Amino acid sequence: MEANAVLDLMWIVICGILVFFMQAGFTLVEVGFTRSKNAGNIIMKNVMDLCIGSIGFWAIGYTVMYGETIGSFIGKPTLFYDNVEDMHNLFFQTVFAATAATIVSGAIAGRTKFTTYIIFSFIMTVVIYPISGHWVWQGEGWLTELGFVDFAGSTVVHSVGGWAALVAAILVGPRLGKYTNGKSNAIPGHNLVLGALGVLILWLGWFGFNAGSELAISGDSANAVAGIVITTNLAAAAGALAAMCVSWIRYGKPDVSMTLNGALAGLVAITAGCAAVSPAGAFVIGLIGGSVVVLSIDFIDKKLKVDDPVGAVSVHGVCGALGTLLVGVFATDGGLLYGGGVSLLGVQAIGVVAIGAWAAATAFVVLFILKKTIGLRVSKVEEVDGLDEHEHKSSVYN
Amino acid sequence: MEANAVLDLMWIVICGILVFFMQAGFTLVEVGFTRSKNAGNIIMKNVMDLCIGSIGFWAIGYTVMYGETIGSFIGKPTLFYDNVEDMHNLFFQTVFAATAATIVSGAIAGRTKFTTYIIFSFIMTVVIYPISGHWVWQGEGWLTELGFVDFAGSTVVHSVGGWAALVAAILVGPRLGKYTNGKSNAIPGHNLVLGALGVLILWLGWFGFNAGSELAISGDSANAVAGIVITTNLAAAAGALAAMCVSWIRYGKPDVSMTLNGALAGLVAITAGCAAVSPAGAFVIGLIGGSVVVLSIDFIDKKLKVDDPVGAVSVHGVCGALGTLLVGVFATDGGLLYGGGVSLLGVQAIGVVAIGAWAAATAFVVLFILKKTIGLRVSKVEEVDGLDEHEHKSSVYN
Amino acid sequence: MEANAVLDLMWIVICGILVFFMQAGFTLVEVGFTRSKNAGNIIMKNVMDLCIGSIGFWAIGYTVMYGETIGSFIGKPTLFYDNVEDMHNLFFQTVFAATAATIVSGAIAGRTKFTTYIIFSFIMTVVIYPISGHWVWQGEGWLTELGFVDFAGSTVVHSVGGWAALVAAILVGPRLGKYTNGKSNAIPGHNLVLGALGVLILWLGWFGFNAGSELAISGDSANAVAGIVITTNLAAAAGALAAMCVSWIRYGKPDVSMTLNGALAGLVAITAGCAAVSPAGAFVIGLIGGSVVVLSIDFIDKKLKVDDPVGAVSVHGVCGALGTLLVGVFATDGGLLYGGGVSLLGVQAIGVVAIGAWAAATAFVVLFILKKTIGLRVSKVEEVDGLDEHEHKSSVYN
Amino acid sequence: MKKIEVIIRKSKFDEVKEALHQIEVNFFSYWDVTGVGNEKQGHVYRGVSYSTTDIQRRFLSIVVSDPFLDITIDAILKSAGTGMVGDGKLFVSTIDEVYRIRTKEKGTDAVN
Amino acid sequence: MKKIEVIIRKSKFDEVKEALHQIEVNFFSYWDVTGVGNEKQGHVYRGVSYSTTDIQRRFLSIVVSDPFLDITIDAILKSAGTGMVGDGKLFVSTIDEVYRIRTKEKGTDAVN
Amino acid sequence: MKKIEVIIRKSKFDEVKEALHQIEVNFFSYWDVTGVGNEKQGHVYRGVSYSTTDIQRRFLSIVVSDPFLDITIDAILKSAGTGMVGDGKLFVSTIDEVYRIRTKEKGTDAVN
Ligand SMILES: Nc1ncnc2c1ncn2[C@@H]1O[C@H](COP(=O)(O)OP(=O)(O)O)[C@@H](O)[C@H]1O
Ligand SMILES: Nc1ncnc2c1ncn2[C@@H]1O[C@H](COP(=O)(O)OP(=O)(O)O)[C@@H](O)[C@H]1O
Ligand SMILES: Nc1ncnc2c1ncn2[C@@H]1O[C@H](COP(=O)(O)OP(=O)(O)O)[C@@H](O)[C@H]1O
Repeated sequence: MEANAVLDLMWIVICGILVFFMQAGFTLVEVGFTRSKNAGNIIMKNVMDLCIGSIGFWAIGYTVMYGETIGSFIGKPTLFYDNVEDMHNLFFQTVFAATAATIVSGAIAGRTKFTTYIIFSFIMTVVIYPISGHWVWQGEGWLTELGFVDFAGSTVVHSVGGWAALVAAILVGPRLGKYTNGKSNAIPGHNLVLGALGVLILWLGWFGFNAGSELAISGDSANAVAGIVITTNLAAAAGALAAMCVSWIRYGKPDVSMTLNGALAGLVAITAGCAAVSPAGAFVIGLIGGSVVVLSIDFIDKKLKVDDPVGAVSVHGVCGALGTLLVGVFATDGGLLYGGGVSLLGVQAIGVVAIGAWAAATAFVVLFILKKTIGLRVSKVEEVDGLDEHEHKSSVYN
Repeated sequence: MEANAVLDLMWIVICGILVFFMQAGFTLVEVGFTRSKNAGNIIMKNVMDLCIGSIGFWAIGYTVMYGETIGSFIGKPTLFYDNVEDMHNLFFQTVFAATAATIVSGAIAGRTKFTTYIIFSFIMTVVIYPISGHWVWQGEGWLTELGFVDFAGSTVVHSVGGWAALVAAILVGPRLGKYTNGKSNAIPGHNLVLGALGVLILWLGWFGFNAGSELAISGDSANAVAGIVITTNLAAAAGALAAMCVSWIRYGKPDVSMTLNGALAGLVAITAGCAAVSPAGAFVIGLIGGSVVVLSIDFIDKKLKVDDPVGAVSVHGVCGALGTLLVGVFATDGGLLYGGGVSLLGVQAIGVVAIGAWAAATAFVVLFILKKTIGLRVSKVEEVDGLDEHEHKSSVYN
Repeated sequence: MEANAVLDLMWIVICGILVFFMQAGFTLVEVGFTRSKNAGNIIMKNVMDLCIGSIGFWAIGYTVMYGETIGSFIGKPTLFYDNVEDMHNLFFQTVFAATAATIVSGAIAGRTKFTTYIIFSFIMTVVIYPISGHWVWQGEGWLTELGFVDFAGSTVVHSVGGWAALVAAILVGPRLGKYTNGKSNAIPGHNLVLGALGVLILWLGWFGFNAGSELAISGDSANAVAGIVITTNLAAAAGALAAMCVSWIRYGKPDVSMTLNGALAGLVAITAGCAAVSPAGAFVIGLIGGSVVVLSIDFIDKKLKVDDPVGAVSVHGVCGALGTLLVGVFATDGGLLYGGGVSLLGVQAIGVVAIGAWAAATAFVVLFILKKTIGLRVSKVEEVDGLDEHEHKSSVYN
Repeated sequence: MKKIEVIIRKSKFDEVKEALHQIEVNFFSYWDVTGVGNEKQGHVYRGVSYSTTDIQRRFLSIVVSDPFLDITIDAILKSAGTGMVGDGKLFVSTIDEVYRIRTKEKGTDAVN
Repeated sequence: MKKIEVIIRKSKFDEVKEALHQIEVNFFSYWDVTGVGNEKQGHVYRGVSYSTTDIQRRFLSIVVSDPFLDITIDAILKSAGTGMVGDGKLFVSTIDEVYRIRTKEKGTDAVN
Repeated sequence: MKKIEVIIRKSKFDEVKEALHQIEVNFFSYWDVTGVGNEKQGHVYRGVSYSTTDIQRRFLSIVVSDPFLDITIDAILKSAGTGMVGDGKLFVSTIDEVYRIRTKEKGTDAVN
């Protein structure tokens, strides 16, 4: 293989490894933002969706997503992918799939049956995510043909996870004691230091997530990669800053967990446009993402009364959709602010809605069936005592 | 230097950095799986074996392993290695050596004298590990000449550590209260969240461990590297999945700490054959590793009554040996299942036994001498109160 | 872009990502070495200086440092840097700037007003650090012209942070209860496991910090990079070992937190000379750094009575200056021990003093103004109850 | 005055607190303890199944003036039970004197 | 002998300890509890502002011989107060017997 | 009924538990406390050597019916001691009433 091709492959492998590490970040955020009595269950869910994602995507998911297109809708599946010249792409896509699945975990933490989660996670990885992914990233999907831009997956990965998470959180219902007499109660996370470490690990992994999505680094891609790293970092910084300021104004004090969510919101928001906007554009997108996430968490919690312990719906669903739309505004090539008119914005909106509807609908069907069969939720006693006690007969802190 | 050579060097350096990070993983696993009263001692042991490994391997160990061969048995030692064109290899091999040493630490946690451990760790790094390593990896060692395959060190690194750990755990004896009236008691680890983070960090570092062992990425190595990343990831995923299922069947619930050990077992098992087997082969090897580790932990704990708090002997010793043997079964070139007959399997068995015997025998001699001189074990009071109190006059949690 | 140029850019990006991760390390060290009641505040400070550094350095700081020189003293500032061919350098320099700012945080932990810290951190990133950085790294600064050698920033980054930290710690004053009747009291950190993880993450990131400062990896740089990785690792190992031994001798037991500081001391000390000294030189520099840091922490704590909870002044200030001076002794080209006479040593001393004076003076002015206006310190009640309670109305552990 | 020390299931704490609130006993202190008693809990750790009687519980200490004693006991007994082994115990003892630190008041006035 | 159980603000602990030290009461046990009482504390978590009466406090248990009772109470009342709601409570009860484990001594000799 | 409150070394807990088990006292509650007393422990943190009297201990609270009192005290005194300063203390006080939450039983029947 020639040096430039090696560079590209190497870059994809390295970025894949960084994205892999995001699993640790998701685990820590979810553990830290919830109560200690469920920490073991959260570890199991996160480790298992990584395992199931790794196996499922290799076994079939990858070709559902990237196989020869069937009507611009789905790839032709092949079992046990084994093309020795394409293993780097399989790896990179595998860790992306695992990310989509893991988002749901946070929104339904503390009350969901382990077996149910495992089954849902498997279907998410091999059906829900790869099909909509096919529409955008396979090259011949119907959204690609419309001109939809989602560079690294604000919609393809994060929104899909986020909307599925919303449906799941609604169907599972709130944790006991979360709402009493129509009032939302605070259920503080048990260790925000772990949460903060998780956020920094996610931020780290996001450099791989976004810059790796260039899928190359040789030739002209080199400067593009460097540009993506900068837009990614600026949006994250702006997101955290904005969330801190908004929380400071609204609640009188700079809130730790909101600030951390703000960084993630900025990262999710920039993911679609990281290669299409300028640093200044990324900065503004981050500010918007970080501000919106605070309002969205508030709204979902207090108005919709949907219990999402880690803010997954707001961070991944809302900011993912938002970031995708903002590409239509800030893209230096075709964005509204750069004289491109509203056509790109329109296409972006179509993509956001189509994929959102797909994710919500399929998640609903799957979860509804699971609800009617094995059930979604642990018993009241199990929930009160903690999932570790009953689902795993052990405790993580001794 | 020409671009392809730079690529290779860069790859080795990056992978070395990833392997370095495994030290954090080992530390967290060991801390998390044991009691809080010894956490400071565990930190010290892990940091010190990294330091001693780094210094000792540079000072002499590297040439004992890779120096000009003396009778295919040992390298010609030179002090203070200083070849400016080979520093990347020195670095990569240094972090490997530190890994071998650190494995022992976990098996003897909570009861071993700090000074004794330091001395043992030093001898491990500059004598025990590099000599058997010489047999396989220097290029002219006697096992290399036989055709023994251990790509990244299931045997050379992990089994050596694992068997030394077994000998050490036997000689040091079980923790107080571990066995009463011939019954094994549970001594739960104090923080499995740290343990889980440690396992994810190890999994991350393993990409460097295995894919870096290609020692190149240019030309044909590129696809090989990508393939290794996939086999490594699949085996880890399969290992965790298998361990979860086996623990679920045996104990009625999916066990958190066994699942985590299962991922490590899959990783250790695939290390020897990561470049020699197909993804499907890796998947099966992972399943076997993850299943065996649960049974092995059970067996060593309850039948052999050897107290190994983190399961180091089962994970590194047993699965390391197993993974090396399975190369003889699953290697696409020469494996039993691929029509290669039993000859490779035979060679693998010779290597596993020879190196196992070497590690166990030398560890025994060293530890026996230490036992008769400065002693292996802290006093009863020190153990009960915790090593932090007496060995370090401080506590890590305040 | 041609393959060699791509390699260089890729190396800078990867190293930048590693340096980015050091933020997690700093956060964990500071959290772990202090009391739990301030952990949320520490998270906020560390996340915010990263955010402010990222935004401020892009907005103006980068050109203050690297812009066309104005009298060899300061760069010509441009707002919102946007050179698409230089984004990798912007990124690498941004994470360096964030490091300099974050050092101060540790020295004033547990008693400083959040708003004050934010303002100071911003000025540090866009004024204090980039101006002295200009003198050394822009290429036409006055210290460069003198022949001052500070390869990766023992002085430019660490000492600047360290001396600013010293001034800040003096102006803010010690934590309540730290000194009673002229006696220094111990205020043990609440979680040294987090501290140890932080140190290992910093050690990891330092490979990017030092080896990335080569700013290239192609051609001749390749071996240089590998050499830097080795000198960095050896100095860290030697630093930890030396600190452990010195603490063992002085206090009767090998001290955990001192050993961890020793590793950092070795890393800071080698930063200036990592590309200029031999492995043996690095080993000795590490030993010196690790020994001095123990004595320095003692001296600053007990004699100067300056309360520096994490040892930032000793680690970054003292060892940074020391390491820079030692380049004059150990540089294989021009060092005292290699027959180069005292001229390099003299230049090094000028640089150390000049930059030290700059950092201390500007930090003093800024903090003095802040003290007279919004104040540096929280009220007594806030400090006793913990900053989390009053500055953030929340607690991180629940 | 009487001191009621009561050991309950952690999972019943919210209900007990609510029950005390109903009768306006809004003053007590609590902490987590390990309880040894008749209840056994099955655990598995790394393949070792064990059943332990060491179970996490919550300990409440409530000082009430004598007239409040019976209704407080009643409220707790009603709200803390599940009917299964391990519901816990309630102990009553006598307090000689109570002081409110803020006001230095003594006696029944200081109780709440 | 009397047992003094006192619940104080965590931030006042050092002062109380010092005050006890002054009167040579260098023997007691303490632990952290959550206290429910009149004081309310405002918190915000993820946008939900709430005011809680569950506040971290420190619980001291001190057994003293009868002659020491009054000065001990006095020392605590003086050092633990801030005058603001939430300063805590002090409870006195009677201890029938005390043993020092080390020496098996009983009675007043065993107290300190 | 009597309440035995005993403060022991954490390292002696297993032996005390076993001793109580021998005499069939399989019901008590325990938690970790910090004890201040005669024992001093040397510590070093970042170069500051200090000797502290604040030592980690375990606190056991055991309510027994009167006939059990003496053998329980005996079992504890025998198993908890090392003979070195810091073995801890044992306090006996009177309990007016005991309830078992599960069955609402009162009195001696409710003790275990
Ligand atoms: N005599 C006692 N002294 C102190 N605590 C006790 C005593 N008896 C029971 N407890 C506490 O009450 C808890 C519940 O008691 P247990 O015997 O398990 O259930 P039940 O009261 O339903 O028979 C125990 O875990 C222990 O904490
Ligand atoms: N009757 C009681 N029984 C047990 N603990 C009490 C009682 N009353 C108060 N406390 C404890 O004292 C603390 C302070 O009491 P609080 O009512 O808030 O303030 P104040 O005593 O100043 O009116 C409470 O948080 C609680 O821990
Ligand atoms: N009067 C007391 N009230 C409450 N706790 C006490 C009292 N005296 C001792 N203790 C507890 O007992 C522990 C051991 O006591 P100490 O004086 O150190 O040893 P010894 O009993 O052997 O003289 C102390 O750490 C403290 O927890």
